[in-house]
Amino acid sequence: MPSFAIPVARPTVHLQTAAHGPLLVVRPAHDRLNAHLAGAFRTALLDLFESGHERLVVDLSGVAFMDSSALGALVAVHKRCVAENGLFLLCDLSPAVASLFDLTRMSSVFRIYPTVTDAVATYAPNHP
Amino acid sequence: MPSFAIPVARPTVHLQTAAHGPLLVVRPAHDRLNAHLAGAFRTALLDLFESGHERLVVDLSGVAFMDSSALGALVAVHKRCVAENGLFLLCDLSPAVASLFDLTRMSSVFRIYPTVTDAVATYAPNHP
Amino acid sequence: MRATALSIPAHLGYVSLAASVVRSAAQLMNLSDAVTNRAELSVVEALDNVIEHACGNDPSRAVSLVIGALPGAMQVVIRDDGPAFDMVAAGKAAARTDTALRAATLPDSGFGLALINETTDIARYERTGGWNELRLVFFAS
Amino acid sequence: MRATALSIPAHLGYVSLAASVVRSAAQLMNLSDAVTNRAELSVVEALDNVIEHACGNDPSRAVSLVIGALPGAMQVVIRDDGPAFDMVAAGKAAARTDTALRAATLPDSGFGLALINETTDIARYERTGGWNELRLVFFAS
Ligand SMILES: Nc1ncnc2c1ncn2[C@@H]1O[C@H](COP(=O)(O)OP(=O)(O)O)[C@@H](O)[C@H]1O
Ligand SMILES: Nc1ncnc2c1ncn2[C@@H]1O[C@H](COP(=O)(O)OP(=O)(O)O)[C@@H](O)[C@H]1O
Repeated sequence: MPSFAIPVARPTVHLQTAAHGPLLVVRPAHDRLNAHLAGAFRTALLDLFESGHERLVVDLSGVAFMDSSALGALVAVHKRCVAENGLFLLCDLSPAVASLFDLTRMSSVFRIYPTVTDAVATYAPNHP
Repeated sequence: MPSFAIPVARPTVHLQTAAHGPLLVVRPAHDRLNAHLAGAFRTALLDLFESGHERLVVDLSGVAFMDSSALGALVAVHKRCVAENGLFLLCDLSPAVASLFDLTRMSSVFRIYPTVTDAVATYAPNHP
Repeated sequence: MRATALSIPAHLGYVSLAASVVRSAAQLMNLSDAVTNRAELSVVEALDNVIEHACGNDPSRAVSLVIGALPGAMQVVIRDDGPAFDMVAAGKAAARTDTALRAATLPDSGFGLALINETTDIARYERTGGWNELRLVFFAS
Repeated sequence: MRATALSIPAHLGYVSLAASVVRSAAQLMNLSDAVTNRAELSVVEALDNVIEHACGNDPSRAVSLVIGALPGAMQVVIRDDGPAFDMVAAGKAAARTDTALRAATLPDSGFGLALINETTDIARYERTGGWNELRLVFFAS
Protein backbone atom coordinates (compact mmCIF):
# COMPACT_ATOMS: atom_id res chain seq x y z
CA MET A 1 0.00 0.00 0.00
CA PRO A 2 1.60 3.31 -0.94
CA SER A 3 2.34 5.56 1.96
CA PHE A 4 0.78 9.00 1.83
CA ALA A 5 1.18 11.58 4.50
CA ILE A 6 -0.54 14.74 5.52
CA PRO A 7 1.44 17.93 5.06
CA VAL A 8 1.01 19.92 8.23
CA ALA A 9 0.64 23.65 7.80
CA ARG A 10 3.12 25.84 9.69
CA PRO A 11 1.55 26.74 13.00
CA THR A 12 -0.08 30.16 13.21
CA VAL A 13 -0.99 31.55 16.59
CA HIS A 14 -4.33 33.30 16.94
CA LEU A 15 -4.50 35.76 19.84
CA GLN A 16 -7.60 37.83 20.60
CA THR A 17 -6.68 41.05 22.37
CA ALA A 18 -8.61 43.66 24.35
CA ALA A 19 -7.24 46.73 26.10
CA HIS A 20 -8.38 47.54 29.64
CA GLY A 21 -6.63 50.79 30.51
CA PRO A 22 -2.96 49.90 31.01
CA LEU A 23 -3.65 46.17 30.70
CA LEU A 24 -3.75 44.19 27.48
CA VAL A 25 -5.86 41.03 27.81
CA VAL A 26 -4.64 38.35 25.41
CA ARG A 27 -6.80 35.29 24.73
CA PRO A 28 -5.18 32.44 22.75
CA ALA A 29 -7.86 31.05 20.42
CA HIS A 30 -6.57 27.49 20.64
CA ASP A 31 -8.06 24.65 22.64
CA ARG A 32 -4.64 23.02 22.75
CA LEU A 33 -1.41 24.91 23.47
CA ASN A 34 1.34 22.42 22.75
CA ALA A 35 4.89 21.93 21.53
CA HIS A 36 3.72 22.39 17.94
CA LEU A 37 2.55 25.93 18.75
CA ALA A 38 4.83 26.83 21.66
CA GLY A 39 7.54 28.61 19.67
CA ALA A 40 5.09 30.76 17.73
CA PHE A 41 3.11 31.43 20.93
CA ARG A 42 6.16 32.67 22.79
CA THR A 43 7.20 34.88 19.87
CA ALA A 44 3.71 36.36 19.53
CA LEU A 45 3.57 37.26 23.24
CA LEU A 46 7.08 38.72 23.24
CA ASP A 47 6.19 40.74 20.13
CA LEU A 48 3.27 42.27 22.02
CA PHE A 49 5.56 43.08 24.92
CA GLU A 50 8.16 44.71 22.64
CA SER A 51 5.52 46.76 20.90
CA GLY A 52 4.83 48.49 24.22
CA HIS A 53 2.23 46.27 25.91
CA GLU A 54 4.15 45.72 29.12
CA ARG A 55 1.17 44.75 31.28
CA LEU A 56 -0.22 41.53 29.88
CA VAL A 57 -3.08 39.32 31.09
CA VAL A 58 -3.21 35.93 29.37
CA ASP A 59 -6.79 34.64 29.41
CA LEU A 60 -6.58 30.83 29.16
CA SER A 61 -10.35 30.24 29.17
CA GLY A 62 -10.25 28.69 25.69
CA VAL A 63 -7.36 26.34 26.47
CA ALA A 64 -8.42 22.83 27.50
CA PHE A 65 -4.95 21.32 27.28
CA MET A 66 -1.42 22.65 27.65
CA ASP A 67 1.90 20.82 27.60
CA SER A 68 5.22 21.74 29.17
CA SER A 69 6.53 23.44 26.03
CA ALA A 70 3.66 25.94 26.08
CA LEU A 71 4.23 26.37 29.81
CA GLY A 72 7.87 27.11 28.99
CA ALA A 73 6.73 29.84 26.59
CA LEU A 74 4.73 31.45 29.43
CA VAL A 75 7.73 31.22 31.75
CA ALA A 76 9.92 32.94 29.16
CA VAL A 77 7.47 35.84 28.79
CA HIS A 78 7.00 36.06 32.57
CA LYS A 79 10.78 36.37 33.03
CA ARG A 80 10.96 39.09 30.43
CA CYS A 81 8.10 41.04 32.06
CA VAL A 82 9.62 40.75 35.53
CA ALA A 83 13.05 41.79 34.23
CA GLU A 84 11.60 44.95 32.70
CA ASN A 85 9.18 45.83 35.50
CA GLY A 86 6.14 44.88 33.45
CA LEU A 87 3.20 42.82 34.62
CA PHE A 88 2.25 39.29 33.58
CA LEU A 89 -1.00 37.76 34.85
CA LEU A 90 -2.76 34.53 33.96
CA CYS A 91 -6.44 33.74 34.37
CA ASP A 92 -9.16 31.18 33.86
CA LEU A 93 -7.18 27.93 33.92
CA SER A 94 -9.05 24.72 33.01
CA PRO A 95 -8.65 21.80 35.43
CA ALA A 96 -6.06 20.10 33.20
CA VAL A 97 -4.08 23.32 32.80
CA ALA A 98 -4.24 24.10 36.52
CA SER A 99 -2.94 20.60 37.19
CA LEU A 100 0.05 21.21 34.87
CA PHE A 101 0.90 24.35 36.87
CA ASP A 102 0.58 22.44 40.15
CA LEU A 103 2.67 19.47 39.00
CA THR A 104 5.50 21.76 37.87
CA ARG A 105 5.20 23.98 40.97
CA MET A 106 4.54 26.93 38.64
CA SER A 107 1.28 27.79 40.44
CA SER A 108 3.34 29.70 42.97
CA VAL A 109 5.48 31.43 40.35
CA PHE A 110 2.72 33.07 38.31
CA ARG A 111 -0.02 35.44 39.47
CA ILE A 112 -3.13 33.46 38.58
CA TYR A 113 -6.71 34.82 38.75
CA PRO A 114 -9.95 32.87 38.41
CA THR A 115 -11.33 35.15 35.67
CA VAL A 116 -10.35 38.08 33.46
CA THR A 117 -12.74 40.22 35.49
CA ASP A 118 -10.82 39.46 38.69
CA ALA A 119 -7.48 40.29 37.09
CA VAL A 120 -8.78 43.53 35.59
CA ALA A 121 -10.56 44.53 38.82
CA THR A 122 -7.26 44.17 40.69
CA TYR A 123 -4.94 46.01 38.29
CA ALA A 124 -7.22 48.30 36.24
CA PRO A 125 -10.33 48.86 38.41
CA ASN A 126 -11.36 51.91 36.37
CA HIS A 127 -11.30 49.99 33.06
CA PRO A 128 -13.65 47.01 33.47
CA MET B 1 5.05 -6.91 22.10
CA PRO B 2 2.13 -8.54 23.91
CA SER B 3 -1.24 -7.44 22.66
CA PHE B 4 -3.57 -5.95 25.23
CA ALA B 5 -7.00 -4.67 24.48
CA ILE B 6 -9.49 -2.45 26.14
CA PRO B 7 -12.67 -4.10 27.37
CA VAL B 8 -15.53 -1.89 26.26
CA ALA B 9 -18.37 -1.50 28.71
CA ARG B 10 -21.85 -2.40 27.44
CA PRO B 11 -23.44 0.74 26.12
CA THR B 12 -25.85 2.50 28.44
CA VAL B 13 -28.14 5.17 27.07
CA HIS B 14 -28.63 8.31 29.11
CA LEU B 15 -31.85 10.18 28.35
CA GLN B 16 -32.87 13.36 30.17
CA THR B 17 -36.65 13.78 30.19
CA ALA B 18 -39.02 16.66 30.92
CA ALA B 19 -42.81 16.66 30.67
CA HIS B 20 -44.59 19.58 28.97
CA GLY B 21 -48.29 18.79 29.34
CA PRO B 22 -48.98 15.90 26.96
CA LEU B 23 -45.45 16.01 25.50
CA LEU B 24 -42.39 14.25 26.87
CA VAL B 25 -39.16 15.96 25.83
CA VAL B 26 -36.30 13.45 25.68
CA ARG B 27 -32.72 14.66 25.45
CA PRO B 28 -30.03 12.05 24.73
CA ALA B 29 -27.00 12.96 26.83
CA HIS B 30 -24.50 11.71 24.23
CA ASP B 31 -22.45 13.80 21.87
CA ARG B 32 -22.27 10.85 19.50
CA LEU B 33 -25.25 8.65 18.65
CA ASN B 34 -23.80 5.76 16.70
CA ALA B 35 -24.09 2.07 15.87
CA HIS B 36 -22.57 1.18 19.25
CA LEU B 37 -25.50 2.89 21.02
CA ALA B 38 -28.26 2.57 18.41
CA GLY B 39 -29.85 -0.63 19.69
CA ALA B 40 -30.02 0.57 23.29
CA PHE B 41 -31.23 4.00 22.11
CA ARG B 42 -34.09 2.49 20.12
CA THR B 43 -35.10 0.25 23.03
CA ALA B 44 -35.03 3.13 25.50
CA LEU B 45 -37.28 5.29 23.29
CA LEU B 46 -39.70 2.42 22.61
CA ASP B 47 -39.82 1.70 26.36
CA LEU B 48 -40.90 5.29 27.00
CA PHE B 49 -43.56 4.95 24.32
CA GLU B 50 -44.87 1.67 25.78
CA SER B 51 -45.00 3.13 29.27
CA GLY B 52 -47.59 5.63 28.01
CA HIS B 53 -45.53 8.53 26.65
CA GLU B 54 -47.05 8.55 23.20
CA ARG B 55 -46.13 12.15 22.32
CA LEU B 56 -42.36 12.33 22.22
CA VAL B 57 -40.02 15.20 21.36
CA VAL B 58 -36.40 14.15 20.87
CA ASP B 59 -34.11 17.08 21.64
CA LEU B 60 -30.87 16.49 19.72
CA SER B 61 -29.11 19.63 20.96
CA GLY B 62 -26.39 17.59 22.66
CA VAL B 63 -25.69 15.38 19.65
CA ALA B 64 -22.81 16.56 17.47
CA PHE B 65 -22.61 13.39 15.38
CA MET B 66 -25.09 10.71 14.35
CA ASP B 67 -24.65 7.74 12.03
CA SER B 68 -27.22 5.83 9.98
CA SER B 69 -27.78 3.18 12.66
CA ALA B 70 -28.95 5.82 15.14
CA LEU B 71 -31.05 7.36 12.38
CA GLY B 72 -32.58 3.91 11.85
CA ALA B 73 -33.48 3.81 15.56
CA LEU B 74 -35.33 7.13 15.17
CA VAL B 75 -37.14 5.81 12.06
CA ALA B 76 -38.25 2.72 13.98
CA VAL B 77 -39.70 4.82 16.82
CA HIS B 78 -41.30 7.24 14.34
CA LYS B 79 -43.03 4.31 12.59
CA ARG B 80 -44.32 3.00 15.90
CA CYS B 81 -45.68 6.42 16.91
CA VAL B 82 -47.38 6.96 13.56
CA ALA B 83 -48.87 3.46 13.64
CA GLU B 84 -50.43 4.12 17.04
CA ASN B 85 -51.49 7.72 16.44
CA GLY B 86 -48.83 9.11 18.73
CA LEU B 87 -46.58 12.06 17.98
CA PHE B 88 -42.84 12.03 17.27
CA LEU B 89 -40.97 15.32 16.87
CA LEU B 90 -37.29 16.09 16.54
CA CYS B 91 -35.54 19.35 17.35
CA ASP B 92 -32.23 21.19 17.51
CA LEU B 93 -30.19 19.29 14.92
CA SER B 94 -26.48 20.16 14.67
CA PRO B 95 -25.15 20.88 11.15
CA ALA B 96 -23.67 17.38 10.82
CA VAL B 97 -26.90 15.72 12.01
CA ALA B 98 -29.05 17.91 9.73
CA SER B 99 -26.83 16.90 6.85
CA LEU B 100 -27.38 13.19 7.64
CA PHE B 101 -31.14 13.77 7.47
CA ASP B 102 -30.79 15.63 4.17
CA LEU B 103 -28.53 13.03 2.57
CA THR B 104 -30.94 10.23 3.45
CA ARG B 105 -34.03 12.28 2.44
CA MET B 106 -35.29 11.83 6.03
CA SER B 107 -35.67 15.61 6.50
CA SER B 108 -39.03 15.36 4.78
CA VAL B 109 -40.12 12.29 6.75
CA PHE B 110 -39.72 13.67 10.29
CA ARG B 111 -41.26 16.76 11.82
CA ILE B 112 -38.17 18.77 12.72
CA TYR B 113 -38.17 21.98 14.81
CA PRO B 114 -35.30 24.41 15.35
CA THR B 115 -35.62 24.30 19.16
CA VAL B 116 -37.51 22.51 21.95
CA THR B 117 -39.36 25.77 22.57
CA ASP B 118 -40.70 25.79 19.00
CA ALA B 119 -41.87 22.18 19.24
CA VAL B 120 -43.53 22.73 22.61
CA ALA B 121 -45.13 26.02 21.47
CA THR B 122 -46.72 24.19 18.55
CA TYR B 123 -48.05 21.11 20.34
CA ALA B 124 -48.35 22.13 24.00
CA PRO B 125 -48.67 25.94 24.00
CA ASN B 126 -50.07 25.96 27.54
CA HIS B 127 -47.10 24.02 28.94
CA PRO B 128 -43.98 25.99 28.01
CA MET C 1 6.74 11.66 5.26
CA ARG C 2 5.10 8.67 6.90
CA ALA C 3 1.39 7.95 6.70
CA THR C 4 -0.82 7.81 9.77
CA ALA C 5 -1.99 4.27 10.49
CA LEU C 6 -4.52 3.01 13.00
CA SER C 7 -5.54 -0.51 13.88
CA ILE C 8 -8.59 -1.19 16.07
CA PRO C 9 -10.40 -4.33 17.21
CA ALA C 10 -13.54 -5.12 15.20
CA HIS C 11 -15.86 -3.72 17.87
CA LEU C 12 -18.37 -0.92 17.36
CA GLY C 13 -17.15 0.81 20.55
CA TYR C 14 -13.90 1.68 18.73
CA VAL C 15 -15.50 3.44 15.79
CA SER C 16 -15.65 6.74 17.68
CA LEU C 17 -11.91 6.45 18.37
CA ALA C 18 -11.26 6.01 14.65
CA ALA C 19 -13.58 8.94 13.93
CA SER C 20 -11.54 11.16 16.23
CA VAL C 21 -8.39 10.25 14.27
CA VAL C 22 -10.10 11.13 10.99
CA ARG C 23 -11.23 14.47 12.46
CA SER C 24 -7.74 15.24 13.79
CA ALA C 25 -6.16 14.36 10.45
CA ALA C 26 -8.68 16.53 8.61
CA GLN C 27 -7.82 19.41 10.95
CA LEU C 28 -4.09 18.93 10.29
CA MET C 29 -4.93 19.24 6.56
CA ASN C 30 -6.99 22.38 7.22
CA LEU C 31 -10.07 20.80 5.66
CA SER C 32 -13.30 22.74 6.11
CA ASP C 33 -15.89 21.66 8.66
CA ALA C 34 -18.19 20.51 5.87
CA VAL C 35 -15.55 18.24 4.32
CA THR C 36 -14.45 17.01 7.75
CA ASN C 37 -18.03 16.07 8.63
CA ARG C 38 -18.51 14.29 5.29
CA ALA C 39 -15.30 12.32 5.71
CA GLU C 40 -16.18 11.39 9.28
CA LEU C 41 -19.64 10.13 8.28
CA SER C 42 -18.30 8.13 5.35
CA VAL C 43 -15.56 6.45 7.38
CA VAL C 44 -17.93 5.70 10.27
CA GLU C 45 -20.48 4.10 7.95
CA ALA C 46 -17.77 2.04 6.26
CA LEU C 47 -16.31 0.92 9.61
CA ASP C 48 -19.78 0.06 10.96
CA ASN C 49 -20.28 -2.23 7.94
CA VAL C 50 -16.83 -3.77 8.10
CA ILE C 51 -17.14 -4.49 11.81
CA GLU C 52 -20.69 -5.86 11.67
CA HIS C 53 -20.83 -7.58 8.31
CA ALA C 54 -17.23 -8.44 7.39
CA CYS C 55 -15.90 -9.20 10.87
CA GLY C 56 -19.10 -10.30 12.61
CA ASN C 57 -18.36 -8.05 15.61
CA ASP C 58 -15.44 -10.29 16.53
CA PRO C 59 -13.00 -8.10 18.51
CA SER C 60 -10.18 -10.60 18.06
CA ARG C 61 -10.11 -9.42 14.44
CA ALA C 62 -8.48 -6.15 13.50
CA VAL C 63 -9.60 -3.39 11.17
CA SER C 64 -6.98 -0.98 9.91
CA LEU C 65 -7.06 2.56 8.56
CA VAL C 66 -4.31 4.41 6.73
CA ILE C 67 -4.85 8.15 6.42
CA GLY C 68 -2.84 10.29 4.09
CA ALA C 69 -2.90 13.17 1.68
CA LEU C 70 -3.26 13.32 -2.06
CA PRO C 71 -2.84 16.70 -3.73
CA GLY C 72 -5.88 18.66 -2.54
CA ALA C 73 -7.51 15.67 -0.92
CA MET C 74 -7.51 13.38 2.10
CA GLN C 75 -7.44 9.64 1.54
CA VAL C 76 -8.55 6.98 4.00
CA VAL C 77 -7.85 3.32 3.21
CA ILE C 78 -9.80 0.79 5.27
CA ARG C 79 -8.68 -2.83 5.37
CA ASP C 80 -10.31 -5.94 6.82
CA ASP C 81 -9.81 -9.68 6.47
CA GLY C 82 -13.49 -10.58 6.09
CA PRO C 83 -15.10 -12.33 3.10
CA ALA C 84 -14.80 -10.45 -0.18
CA PHE C 85 -17.47 -7.74 -0.45
CA ASP C 86 -17.40 -4.76 -2.81
CA MET C 87 -19.01 -1.95 -0.81
CA VAL C 88 -18.58 0.50 -3.68
CA ALA C 89 -20.45 -1.63 -6.22
CA ALA C 90 -23.12 -2.52 -3.66
CA GLY C 91 -23.50 1.17 -2.82
CA LYS C 92 -24.06 2.12 -6.45
CA ALA C 93 -26.76 -0.54 -6.66
CA ALA C 94 -28.42 0.56 -3.41
CA ALA C 95 -31.72 2.25 -4.16
CA ARG C 96 -32.20 5.74 -2.84
CA THR C 97 -34.76 6.01 -0.09
CA ASP C 98 -38.13 6.85 -1.56
CA THR C 99 -39.43 9.67 0.60
CA ALA C 100 -42.93 9.20 -0.77
CA LEU C 101 -43.05 5.95 1.17
CA ARG C 102 -45.66 5.75 3.87
CA ALA C 103 -44.33 5.53 7.42
CA ALA C 104 -45.37 1.90 7.69
CA THR C 105 -43.03 0.89 4.87
CA LEU C 106 -40.05 3.16 5.68
CA PRO C 107 -36.78 1.24 6.01
CA ASP C 108 -35.12 1.54 9.42
CA SER C 109 -31.75 0.28 8.25
CA GLY C 110 -29.78 -0.03 5.04
CA PHE C 111 -28.82 3.65 4.69
CA GLY C 112 -25.07 3.07 5.04
CA LEU C 113 -23.89 2.12 1.56
CA ALA C 114 -25.78 4.94 -0.16
CA LEU C 115 -24.39 7.40 2.40
CA ILE C 116 -20.81 6.31 1.73
CA ASN C 117 -21.42 6.91 -1.97
CA GLU C 118 -22.93 10.33 -1.44
CA THR C 119 -20.34 11.65 1.00
CA THR C 120 -17.21 10.35 -0.75
CA ASP C 121 -15.65 12.01 -3.80
CA ILE C 122 -13.85 8.90 -5.03
CA ALA C 123 -14.43 5.38 -3.64
CA ARG C 124 -12.51 2.32 -4.87
CA TYR C 125 -12.70 -1.28 -3.73
CA GLU C 126 -10.00 -3.87 -4.19
CA ARG C 127 -9.62 -7.46 -3.04
CA THR C 128 -5.93 -8.16 -2.46
CA GLY C 129 -4.48 -11.28 -0.88
CA GLY C 130 -7.30 -12.06 1.53
CA TRP C 131 -8.01 -8.40 2.36
CA ASN C 132 -10.85 -6.08 1.49
CA GLU C 133 -9.38 -2.69 0.78
CA LEU C 134 -11.69 0.31 0.55
CA ARG C 135 -10.09 3.56 -0.60
CA LEU C 136 -12.07 6.71 0.21
CA VAL C 137 -10.98 10.11 -1.11
CA PHE C 138 -12.35 13.48 0.04
CA PHE C 139 -11.53 16.63 -1.91
CA ALA C 140 -10.52 19.65 0.12
CA SER C 141 -12.83 21.85 -1.94
CA MET D 1 -9.30 -8.95 21.67
CA ARG D 2 -6.90 -6.93 19.53
CA ALA D 3 -4.96 -3.96 20.83
CA THR D 4 -5.35 -0.47 19.40
CA ALA D 5 -2.26 0.62 17.49
CA LEU D 6 -1.37 3.99 16.02
CA SER D 7 1.58 5.04 13.93
CA ILE D 8 2.29 8.72 13.20
CA PRO D 9 5.08 10.60 11.46
CA ALA D 10 7.64 12.11 13.82
CA HIS D 11 6.16 15.60 13.56
CA LEU D 12 4.84 17.66 16.47
CA GLY D 13 1.66 18.46 14.53
CA TYR D 14 0.57 14.84 14.97
CA VAL D 15 0.84 14.76 18.75
CA SER D 16 -2.67 16.15 19.17
CA LEU D 17 -3.99 13.34 16.95
CA ALA D 18 -2.29 10.77 19.19
CA ALA D 19 -3.67 12.58 22.25
CA SER D 20 -7.20 12.24 20.88
CA VAL D 21 -6.68 8.48 20.54
CA VAL D 22 -5.48 8.25 24.14
CA ARG D 23 -8.53 10.24 25.30
CA SER D 24 -10.92 8.07 23.28
CA ALA D 25 -9.33 4.89 24.61
CA ALA D 26 -9.54 6.22 28.17
CA GLN D 27 -13.23 6.96 27.61
CA LEU D 28 -13.82 3.43 26.30
CA MET D 29 -12.27 2.18 29.54
CA ASN D 30 -14.47 4.52 31.61
CA LEU D 31 -11.44 6.16 33.19
CA SER D 32 -12.16 9.27 35.24
CA ASP D 33 -11.43 12.74 33.85
CA ALA D 34 -8.52 13.09 36.26
CA VAL D 35 -6.85 9.86 35.11
CA THR D 36 -7.61 10.66 31.46
CA ASN D 37 -5.96 14.08 31.81
CA ARG D 38 -2.91 12.57 33.52
CA ALA D 39 -2.52 9.93 30.81
CA GLU D 40 -2.92 12.50 28.05
CA LEU D 41 -0.26 14.78 29.57
CA SER D 42 2.19 11.93 30.11
CA VAL D 43 1.83 10.58 26.58
CA VAL D 44 2.06 14.05 25.02
CA GLU D 45 5.25 14.84 26.96
CA ALA D 46 6.76 11.49 25.98
CA LEU D 47 5.83 11.95 22.31
CA ASP D 48 7.17 15.52 22.30
CA ASN D 49 10.50 14.17 23.53
CA VAL D 50 10.58 11.22 21.15
CA ILE D 51 9.76 13.41 18.15
CA GLU D 52 12.17 16.20 19.02
CA HIS D 53 15.07 14.41 20.64
CA ALA D 54 14.95 10.81 19.36
CA CYS D 55 13.69 11.48 15.82
CA GLY D 56 14.99 15.02 15.30
CA ASN D 57 11.61 16.17 13.97
CA ASP D 58 12.10 14.02 10.87
CA PRO D 59 8.61 13.17 9.58
CA SER D 60 9.93 10.37 7.40
CA ARG D 61 10.42 8.48 10.68
CA ALA D 62 7.49 6.86 12.43
CA VAL D 63 6.52 6.79 16.09
CA SER D 64 4.12 4.10 17.20
CA LEU D 65 1.72 3.73 20.11
CA VAL D 66 -0.01 0.58 21.30
CA ILE D 67 -2.84 1.17 23.74
CA GLY D 68 -4.37 -1.60 25.75
CA ALA D 69 -5.76 -2.61 29.09
CA LEU D 70 -4.22 -4.28 32.07
CA PRO D 71 -6.51 -5.26 34.94
CA GLY D 72 -7.64 -1.91 36.36
CA ALA D 73 -5.24 0.10 34.25
CA MET D 74 -4.56 1.53 30.81
CA GLN D 75 -1.20 0.87 29.22
CA VAL D 76 0.39 2.91 26.45
CA VAL D 77 3.56 1.61 24.79
CA ILE D 78 5.52 4.15 22.73
CA ARG D 79 8.15 2.97 20.28
CA ASP D 80 10.72 4.87 18.24
CA ASP D 81 13.87 3.97 16.30
CA GLY D 82 16.03 6.79 17.62
CA PRO D 83 19.28 6.45 19.58
CA ALA D 84 18.95 4.59 22.88
CA PHE D 85 17.69 6.90 25.62
CA ASP D 86 16.13 5.83 28.92
CA MET D 87 13.47 8.46 29.61
CA VAL D 88 12.46 6.77 32.86
CA ALA D 89 15.95 6.84 34.36
CA ALA D 90 16.53 10.38 33.11
CA GLY D 91 13.21 11.43 34.63
CA LYS D 92 14.12 10.05 38.04
CA ALA D 93 17.35 11.99 37.88
CA ALA D 94 15.64 15.21 36.76
CA ALA D 95 15.65 17.72 39.57
CA ARG D 96 12.32 19.11 40.67
CA THR D 97 11.82 22.75 39.86
CA ASP D 98 12.86 24.87 42.78
CA THR D 99 10.02 27.35 43.21
CA ALA D 100 12.18 29.49 45.45
CA LEU D 101 14.17 30.42 42.33
CA ARG D 102 14.08 34.04 41.32
CA ALA D 103 12.34 34.80 38.03
CA ALA D 104 15.65 35.53 36.35
CA THR D 105 16.87 31.97 36.90
CA LEU D 106 13.62 30.08 36.28
CA PRO D 107 13.99 27.35 33.64
CA ASP D 108 11.76 27.80 30.60
CA SER D 109 12.17 24.21 29.37
CA GLY D 110 13.09 20.80 30.77
CA PHE D 111 9.80 20.12 32.59
CA GLY D 112 8.88 17.08 30.48
CA LEU D 113 10.72 14.18 32.04
CA ALA D 114 9.70 15.09 35.60
CA LEU D 115 6.09 15.45 34.42
CA ILE D 116 6.06 11.98 32.86
CA ASN D 117 7.32 10.59 36.15
CA GLU D 118 4.71 12.43 38.21
CA THR D 119 1.70 11.62 36.02
CA THR D 120 2.46 7.95 35.34
CA ASP D 121 1.81 5.14 37.82
CA ILE D 122 4.34 2.74 36.32
CA ALA D 123 6.92 3.67 33.69
CA ARG D 124 9.37 1.18 32.16
CA TYR D 125 11.99 1.66 29.49
CA GLU D 126 13.44 -1.07 27.32
CA ARG D 127 15.87 -1.07 24.40
CA THR D 128 14.99 -3.93 22.09
CA GLY D 129 16.46 -4.55 18.64
CA GLY D 130 17.06 -0.96 17.63
CA TRP D 131 13.89 0.38 19.26
CA ASN D 132 13.25 2.49 22.31
CA GLU D 133 10.17 1.13 24.02
CA LEU D 134 8.53 3.20 26.76
CA ARG D 135 5.72 1.49 28.66
CA LEU D 136 3.41 3.83 30.57
CA VAL D 137 0.71 2.50 32.89
CA PHE D 138 -2.14 4.52 34.40
CA PHE D 139 -4.26 3.04 37.18
CA ALA D 140 -8.00 3.49 36.86
CA SER D 141 -8.23 4.52 40.51
N1 LIG E 1 -18.27 -5.02 4.42
C1 LIG E 1 -19.36 -5.78 4.17
N2 LIG E 1 -19.25 -7.13 4.09
C2 LIG E 1 -20.33 -7.89 3.85
N3 LIG E 1 -21.58 -7.40 3.64
C3 LIG E 1 -21.76 -6.08 3.72
C4 LIG E 1 -20.67 -5.21 3.98
N4 LIG E 1 -21.14 -3.95 3.99
C5 LIG E 1 -22.45 -4.03 3.73
N5 LIG E 1 -22.84 -5.30 3.58
C6 LIG E 1 -24.20 -5.77 3.25
O1 LIG E 1 -24.91 -4.69 2.65
C7 LIG E 1 -26.09 -4.41 3.41
C8 LIG E 1 -26.43 -2.94 3.36
O2 LIG E 1 -25.48 -2.21 4.09
P1 LIG E 1 -25.84 -0.76 4.64
O3 LIG E 1 -26.43 0.04 3.51
O4 LIG E 1 -24.65 -0.17 5.26
O5 LIG E 1 -26.98 -0.97 5.69
P2 LIG E 1 -27.03 -1.80 7.06
O6 LIG E 1 -25.62 -2.06 7.49
O7 LIG E 1 -27.76 -0.88 7.98
O8 LIG E 1 -27.78 -3.06 6.74
C9 LIG E 1 -25.83 -4.95 4.78
O9 LIG E 1 -27.01 -5.27 5.48
C10 LIG E 1 -24.98 -6.18 4.49
O10 LIG E 1 -25.80 -7.26 4.15
N1 LIG F 1 13.63 10.37 23.79
C1 LIG F 1 14.74 11.10 24.01
N2 LIG F 1 15.87 10.84 23.32
C2 LIG F 1 17.00 11.57 23.54
N3 LIG F 1 17.08 12.55 24.46
C3 LIG F 1 16.00 12.85 25.20
C4 LIG F 1 14.79 12.14 25.01
N4 LIG F 1 13.88 12.64 25.89
C5 LIG F 1 14.49 13.61 26.56
N5 LIG F 1 15.78 13.74 26.17
C6 LIG F 1 16.79 14.68 26.74
O1 LIG F 1 16.36 15.04 28.06
C7 LIG F 1 16.22 16.47 28.15
C8 LIG F 1 15.10 16.84 29.11
O2 LIG F 1 13.82 16.50 28.56
P1 LIG F 1 12.53 17.21 29.07
O3 LIG F 1 12.52 17.17 30.55
O4 LIG F 1 11.35 16.59 28.40
O5 LIG F 1 12.64 18.71 28.62
P2 LIG F 1 12.79 19.41 27.21
O6 LIG F 1 12.36 18.43 26.17
O7 LIG F 1 11.90 20.59 27.34
O8 LIG F 1 14.24 19.78 27.10
C9 LIG F 1 16.00 16.93 26.72
O9 LIG F 1 16.36 18.29 26.52
C10 LIG F 1 16.88 15.96 25.94
O10 LIG F 1 18.20 16.39 25.95
